[in-house]
Amino acid sequence: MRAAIVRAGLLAALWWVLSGGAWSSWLFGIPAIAAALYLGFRLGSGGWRWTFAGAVRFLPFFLWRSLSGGIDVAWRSLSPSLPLDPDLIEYEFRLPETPARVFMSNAISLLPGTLSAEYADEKVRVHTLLRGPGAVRELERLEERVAGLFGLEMASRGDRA
Amino acid sequence: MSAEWFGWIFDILLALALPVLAWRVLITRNLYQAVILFVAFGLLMALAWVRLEAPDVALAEAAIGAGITGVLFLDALGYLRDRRRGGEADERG
Amino acid sequence: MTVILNALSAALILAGAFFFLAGTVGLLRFPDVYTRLHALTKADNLGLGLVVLGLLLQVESLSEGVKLLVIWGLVLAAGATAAHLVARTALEHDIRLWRRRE
Amino acid sequence: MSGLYLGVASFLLLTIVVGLIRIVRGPTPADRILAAQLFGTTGVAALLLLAQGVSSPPLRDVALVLALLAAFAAAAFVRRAWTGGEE
Repeated sequence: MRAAIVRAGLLAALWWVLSGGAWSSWLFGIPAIAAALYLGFRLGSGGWRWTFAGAVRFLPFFLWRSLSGGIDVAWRSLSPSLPLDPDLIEYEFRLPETPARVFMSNAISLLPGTLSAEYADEKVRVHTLLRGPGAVRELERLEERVAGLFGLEMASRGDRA
Repeated sequence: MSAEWFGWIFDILLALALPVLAWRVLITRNLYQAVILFVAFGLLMALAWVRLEAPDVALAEAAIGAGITGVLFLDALGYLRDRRRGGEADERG
Repeated sequence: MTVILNALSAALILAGAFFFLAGTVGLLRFPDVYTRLHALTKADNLGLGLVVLGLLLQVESLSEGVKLLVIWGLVLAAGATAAHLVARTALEHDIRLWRRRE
Repeated sequence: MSGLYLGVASFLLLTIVVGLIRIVRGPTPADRILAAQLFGTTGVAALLLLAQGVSSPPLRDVALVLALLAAFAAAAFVRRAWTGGEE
């Protein structure tokens, strides 16, 4: 119940922003919010419990990494020698939950040199612009931040080459 | 460099790109490519409505002209392909 | 004050335009669909982000600013998802990836 | 300032038009659908700049619709229409 009220409040705020605050717009806004609430619970999009402290740490990290991602790819596309050495790697998740994994595989594509190309339950296949260990390190750092964002404990990975 | 001047550049670019794109939509043999070019045409057309100071028409053009029509075309192509495959299977069987 | 704000805003927007240029150059120059996806997704999203930041410095009301941020977030999420979908379907259809040594 | 907004918007329109070459060239269907990506981000940025340049806030709503539609077009394409690696 509390989740429903919070979600309704967020949707109402979104509607207020989209409609520019006109009173008459609520005639359509309230049914739309009700429909969105119904669909949201019907499709079962629960389990998105993120922590505030995690978000404060995640956001600057993500913005910084996507800034360097853009600079990196811009430099590669404008450089005359076209410095690319693409590869396809597999990355095994240490995150325990599905929503966090989906979130992470979407975030991967905005980080420097990585693009999520196939998502299966336990792992994700990532296309990288540069062969080598850099991409895996990038993914591990992202996974730690995502775990922090959702307040999750990660499974330990004993013997990973 | 006034705003008006850049407005002109924008309009001339649009006026050049739209007929070329329309022509390509008509002559392209590959239907998938033609549909994507059609969607691109719709989006540029929406920008043209914006320049003609008709944002409401632009909204309709983007949503209906490019969006819904484009998705329907793509779906129709998928349907055609399925039927063609089904037909081949019938002939073999 | 306004002068500084305007200059900062103009700088951000011009920087954004640069990344859009880089994205299109990448789209034309990169050798296969996967690398082109890299170029478009990352460079264009950063470009849009810089343009939105530049425009944020000029907004007149709160709801206007929030709307700009909502649009940015939406494009970010939609772009990342679309890139993933295209890359996945390309792999399913066995579109080979370009490699440096072959 | 509005000269800057319209100037950059024109420049972005130019990058879109040049990017369309990639749709015509292909070679794979995947390359063609990249146009949706191009419009989704570049078109939105151009519209937001126009909205500021000619001070017409409704244009931001057009930008919003454009962002949504580009995602729909990409999803419809990969789900339904894509036949395979051939031309």
